[in-house]
Amino acid sequence: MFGTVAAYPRWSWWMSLGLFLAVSLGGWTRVTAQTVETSPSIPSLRELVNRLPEAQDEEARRALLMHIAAGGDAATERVFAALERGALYVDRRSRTVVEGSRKGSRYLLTDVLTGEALGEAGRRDVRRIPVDNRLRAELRTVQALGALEARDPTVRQAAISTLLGSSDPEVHKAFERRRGVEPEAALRSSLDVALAIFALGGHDPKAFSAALNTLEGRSEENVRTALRQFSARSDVLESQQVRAQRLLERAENRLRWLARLEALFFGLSLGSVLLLSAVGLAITFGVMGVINMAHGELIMLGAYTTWALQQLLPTQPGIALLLAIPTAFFVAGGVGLALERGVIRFLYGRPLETLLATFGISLILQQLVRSLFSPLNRSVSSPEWLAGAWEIVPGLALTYNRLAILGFSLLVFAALLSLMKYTRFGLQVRAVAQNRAMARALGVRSQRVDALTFALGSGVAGIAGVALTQLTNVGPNLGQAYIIDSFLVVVFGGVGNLWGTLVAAFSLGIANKALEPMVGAVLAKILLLIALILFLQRRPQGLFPRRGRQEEQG
Amino acid sequence: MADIDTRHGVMLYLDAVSVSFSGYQALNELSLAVDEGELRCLIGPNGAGKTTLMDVITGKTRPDSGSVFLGQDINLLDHDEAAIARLGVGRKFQKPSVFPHQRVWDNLALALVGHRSPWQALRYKPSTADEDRVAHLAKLIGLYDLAGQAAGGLSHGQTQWLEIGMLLAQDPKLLLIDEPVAGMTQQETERTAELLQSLVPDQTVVVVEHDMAFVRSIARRVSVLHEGRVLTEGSIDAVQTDARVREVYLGDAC
Amino acid sequence: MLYRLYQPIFFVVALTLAAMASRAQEGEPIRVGVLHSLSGTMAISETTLKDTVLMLVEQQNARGGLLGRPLEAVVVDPASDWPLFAEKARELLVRERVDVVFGCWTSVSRKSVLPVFEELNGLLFYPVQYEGEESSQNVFYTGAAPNQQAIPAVDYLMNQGVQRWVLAGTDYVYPRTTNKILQAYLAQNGVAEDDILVSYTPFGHSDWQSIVAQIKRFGGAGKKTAVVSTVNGDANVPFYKELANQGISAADIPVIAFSVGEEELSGIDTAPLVGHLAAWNYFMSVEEDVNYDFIDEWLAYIGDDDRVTNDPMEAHYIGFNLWAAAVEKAGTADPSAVQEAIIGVSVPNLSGGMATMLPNHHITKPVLIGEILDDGQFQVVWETPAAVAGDAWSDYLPGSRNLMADWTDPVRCGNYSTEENRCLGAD
Amino acid sequence: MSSSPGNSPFLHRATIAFFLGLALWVPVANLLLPAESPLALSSYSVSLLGKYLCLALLALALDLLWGYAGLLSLGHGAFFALGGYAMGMYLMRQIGTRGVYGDADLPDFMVFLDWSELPWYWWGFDSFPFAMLMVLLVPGVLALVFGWLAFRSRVTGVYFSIMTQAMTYALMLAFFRNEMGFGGNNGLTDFKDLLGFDLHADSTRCALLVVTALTVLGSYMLCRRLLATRFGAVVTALRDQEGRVRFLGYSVASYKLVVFVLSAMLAGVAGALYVPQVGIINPGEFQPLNSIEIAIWVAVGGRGTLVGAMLGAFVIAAVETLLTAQFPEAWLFALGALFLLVTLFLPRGLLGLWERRGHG
Repeated sequence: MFGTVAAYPRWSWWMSLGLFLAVSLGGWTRVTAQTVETSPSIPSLRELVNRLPEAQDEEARRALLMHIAAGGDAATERVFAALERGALYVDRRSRTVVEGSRKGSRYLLTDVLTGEALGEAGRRDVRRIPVDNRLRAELRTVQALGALEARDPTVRQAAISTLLGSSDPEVHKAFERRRGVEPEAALRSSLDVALAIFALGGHDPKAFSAALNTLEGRSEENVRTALRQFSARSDVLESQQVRAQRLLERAENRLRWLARLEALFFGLSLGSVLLLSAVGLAITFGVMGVINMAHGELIMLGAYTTWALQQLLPTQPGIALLLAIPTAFFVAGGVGLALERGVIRFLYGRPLETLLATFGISLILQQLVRSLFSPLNRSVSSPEWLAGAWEIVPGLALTYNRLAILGFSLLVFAALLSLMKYTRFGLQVRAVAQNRAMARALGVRSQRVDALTFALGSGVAGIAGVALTQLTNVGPNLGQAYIIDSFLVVVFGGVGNLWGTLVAAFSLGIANKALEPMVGAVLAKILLLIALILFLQRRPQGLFPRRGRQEEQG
Repeated sequence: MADIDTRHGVMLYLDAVSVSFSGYQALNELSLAVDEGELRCLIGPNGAGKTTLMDVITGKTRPDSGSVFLGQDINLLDHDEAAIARLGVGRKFQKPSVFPHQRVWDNLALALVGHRSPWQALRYKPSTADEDRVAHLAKLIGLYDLAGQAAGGLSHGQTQWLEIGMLLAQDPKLLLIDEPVAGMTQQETERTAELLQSLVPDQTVVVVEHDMAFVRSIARRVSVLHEGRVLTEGSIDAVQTDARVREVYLGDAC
Repeated sequence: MLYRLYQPIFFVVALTLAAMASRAQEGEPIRVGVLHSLSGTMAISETTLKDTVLMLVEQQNARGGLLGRPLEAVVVDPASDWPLFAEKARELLVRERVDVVFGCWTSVSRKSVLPVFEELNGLLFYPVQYEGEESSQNVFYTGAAPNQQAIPAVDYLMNQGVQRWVLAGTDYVYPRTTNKILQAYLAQNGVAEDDILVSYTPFGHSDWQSIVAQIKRFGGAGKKTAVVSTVNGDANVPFYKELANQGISAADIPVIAFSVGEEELSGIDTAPLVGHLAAWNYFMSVEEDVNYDFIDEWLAYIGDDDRVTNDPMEAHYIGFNLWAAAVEKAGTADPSAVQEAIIGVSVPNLSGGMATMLPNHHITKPVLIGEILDDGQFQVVWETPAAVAGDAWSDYLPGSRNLMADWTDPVRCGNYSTEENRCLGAD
Repeated sequence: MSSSPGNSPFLHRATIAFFLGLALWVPVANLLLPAESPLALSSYSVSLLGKYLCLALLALALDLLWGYAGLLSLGHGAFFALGGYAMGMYLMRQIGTRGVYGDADLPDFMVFLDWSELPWYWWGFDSFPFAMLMVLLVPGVLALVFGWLAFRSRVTGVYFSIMTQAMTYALMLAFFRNEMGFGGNNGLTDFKDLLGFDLHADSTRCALLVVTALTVLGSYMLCRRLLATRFGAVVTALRDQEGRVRFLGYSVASYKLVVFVLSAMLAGVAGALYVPQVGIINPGEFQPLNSIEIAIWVAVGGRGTLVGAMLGAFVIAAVETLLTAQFPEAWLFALGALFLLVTLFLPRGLLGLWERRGHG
């Protein structure tokens, strides 16, 4: 039986290092400020770096890293960046410290100072220099302290945000110094907040009231923590504590409101995913009446197309992603075309058979992907411009990838809608859907229209796959996760009605996200399904029924 | 089957019935009365609302407004299709609909009045009277010799007759017949005309038909529908000389 | 005429069945069954394990087999279908007459085959970390029990100053049990109830927005917070993506996962995950020669330099070698003899230590904590000073506190009550 | 009344002979013949056959609904699973104190997830007759409620299929939840005995197989009887011309409802027989995929024939057993191709093929 944890050999010295770094930061920043002007001293830095593996005990390593940090130039940045990424290795043959990146079972080595290639090494030739979260955090603090003095105001702003939570007196001093010289008004007010937080944690009663004034209307996490701690102190005036309490309550109220807005956004975002995955079905099922159970696999093909393009353009994930949109459209559309010509056209008017046949196709496509690309998930990376979040106000941040997908889904929807509404092709599609014989009599080549319509719906599924790579797994099972939801969205919206699909997708998304905090994710989904079934049993035609004289046998 | 109160001689009475489909006015305040024992023809150009009218009477389409009475006191709007059928309203569709996988005999037997609930159907054993009735109907529609065949193999005209036979098996008081002779040969059309004429006055018959010659051969009274309302009513001669009718039918087969 | 056509169909069926039944006579080779899903949802994880066993069999044959007899692998596909697992287990034991089976990934598949192995007295080596609460005479658990993964992981984080805990898991038995154990353990260590947030999601959950936002708010209370994740399989990718996008980095709220290893990471863009943690008994990055050898052999066997090794593979490596050593020791591959012989046998693991089969059919394992690196590998940041003995019955669950498993004399029981001094469940 | 091949008197007699023969032959071949005999059946084959028979009953149930009433349920796996759970709950209660924790009141999975008492919906499952009643009632009532709502609003065709699929999907998610008290993902397993007979004994297994064979036979006869009445004629008629049936004055909804409920109950019985023979019931049975597979059995065998549906289940299950053992990679390809080929080229299934040949 496992008892107590007796020793922590690997991380303990890093912890002490971190503390030490933090304490010595003030001195360090002054050093950097001076050395920025002087010429870099590469040889001595290399010596220092090479001494990393030799320095066995904590003291030695501490001193060593301090020395390296004192370099403060581009090469130092490289060393720190590589260290932070865990990409520094000891080459056991030459006993030098190099930067390495894994390539298959080999390592590509480069000079950590110059970036010059040093050839390859086997797994046994190198040993990684360990790194952990504490070290990373400290390195980040160090870098942020340096960045406080940077020319670019956005860099300075980022540095302030990074340092905001710190209770380190050196950070306090750095903030005070910067406040004195900061030319930008916006940054000055950020610094004021930062200083107010320090003031609340300090022991100067005169500063409290000014600090509370500064923090009025703020709801950042660090502000709230400072207010909370302040109102729990025993050595301050009760009136000030009450005030802090009130500020805290107001901030928390604000956050509650923002959380509601956020939930709405989550719902819209979930709705946009549902819309993207269902809108292709709205065409193949809604307009043509074809039950395509392989729709999910067409989405999966779109996702794999994205992955393939990223493999072709390994350095440009963003461009590959953009290129994937048309490519996936044509790949999935092409497969859809082949399906229509090869299978579905023989089954028109027999929807249940179409269902079974396309289900067979979906099994084949799944296993095909599994056999070709292995059953493992594929890694699709997100471009920089989709990473992170847009912070509208503190406490309400919308993630870029979700925003992009929301916008993208609306764009796809608008494009489809105008295609169906304003183009000749759209007219033909609607004509064939309403009265095939009449359309043919008027010279519409209905077979061609069928094939192209199906290809269109499939292509849109492919596009959905591209978008999904930014949210979820790219693997053989991808399509399965969306097929049932997609059908329900289309049926709920009213078959044959694109607007209905839009409304259905967003209302289901929002309903799901509204329920989730109350009953949990699992039950939310179940309850929604039940509600949907009950609704459709009352109104099988969905939200927006197509009203007309029904077919005779209806 | 409830008795239909026809003391005032009216079998079917529609008052100000309106139906619209997404903006399109299929029936527009239509009123119509059909007397008991009458054979009435409904004519009108495409889209005049003939089939919609039938749909409303048989409960398939609910009108937006108006009322529909069978006899004096049965409000048809209170009932669904199956109940209306059980009340004694039989309907033949434009497109013949019989049960293709079952024998002609079984088609007729299924339509025989009574035994409509699942439980009754489970315990049903055909009586001699039932057998006789089916045989009689099969002879009436001229399919007695084919009674053992699957209905799916019948010719178009035979299918139409079978469907009329099934209607008759229900013992209806009111028959609604949609385009019975479309696609029939001259001979078949004549036989159909005879068949329909033999039904009145025991039953009330409403026929929708395009074939003017056929209408002339059977109808005593004709209603002309146009844009969802009754344009005019009268004998076939009177209707055909009506100026408004000529206007809406310009070029049609009158 | 009809009769002539009809008859053959049923004859064929009958003959096939008869043929199935009459096969299989004791042959020269020792037969090794492999019971891993090669299709369906679990193929993603289990296919690799099938290949691992095939490699181990091949290597053993290259060394001259066992007891002078060659090994022969018999692979079947239970297709991620739980009843089919039982059927295939029976097929392996009855029709194929295998001497040992390596297989199963999910707990439910193990539960499904367990009665079959007990009825037919087969041997099953189960290589995946699981919720514990089981010890069968016929099963050898070479993956981690909760005390070999979850509890050390929490210890590590507590030492890192974590005060607030999110226990996020997929809604099935392993996360539920693990979280129950952890809740009890945290409570024992003075963590208030308000400082624990438990959250369950369905299988394959893909929309993590609300839950991540909730975690963010929970972590925004001014105390150091960590997420203990028992989120399963496919749901991990969207989970980590959402964490990264909502700006939760490992420096703010680290996530420690029990089901995310090298193979799972190979399907994720790892850049945003750097610094998040996992607790296992093995990492591919362990710097030991025995591990390097294993990796080289694996890459050569599979013919793809981009493949990785992971913890369940190591478990099969250990399990296979334990079994082989036990067969040598017993001088026979007979399951009953192997069951007796294997207890106490030690073989090297891949992290430089030894793995010993304990009387409760679990093994000793070191616990390693790794941080995710940019290249999809883990940096080991901490490990237990000594190997930890697997505990079949958790000390932190009220129902099993007084239970123990011991398959040696005189106890010979998988669920022995130390309170009542008797083997529970026996009549 | 209909002219489908299922009505061929020869096939009918052969089917009866097959099931009776199986019921007689299996116990002899498994229990009496020595293992070396070429005609002997191993316990593996017995449990395999037992499983096939349950699947055949399930296919029969779906064929009654789809082949005759024209309603394709893509949620029939749900009724099967519910029947299975009812039986599983009885078997769990039979374990008594023989569970690993030796707890007389609670099943093992409840003990280690800290349930303090047995939930109310487990009450009564100690009693075999009650459990058997639930095997029929639970699927039946679900079908009654679902069908009443659906048929009243005239949900038909693909809409009915999609909604039944949504139903089984919702149930799957629900049963995966541990808080439902049905063992979550692990389901119910490790059964010991049934009515006091050891489930791992060969004799019990054979007895179960005989019971199953006779149940399938009985259900088949029941379906045939039913279809030969006027009720059956109405059902078949509404598959072909629903409007006509309605305008003849039949309440179409109540006919569909009766067939749906009956079919669901048969599926429940199939599930109840399946569980003791395969030894586990878990929410995986609710997977939409499983339900679609049932439809394919029916389509392969030939829908609207009863015999064909059972044949289809047998053939595909046997192919699955074979392929998953010999060519694991090929199984999904084969299954997928089967879906395609049958719908494209064999719309009437194997029996249709046989019939076409039979009639020259």
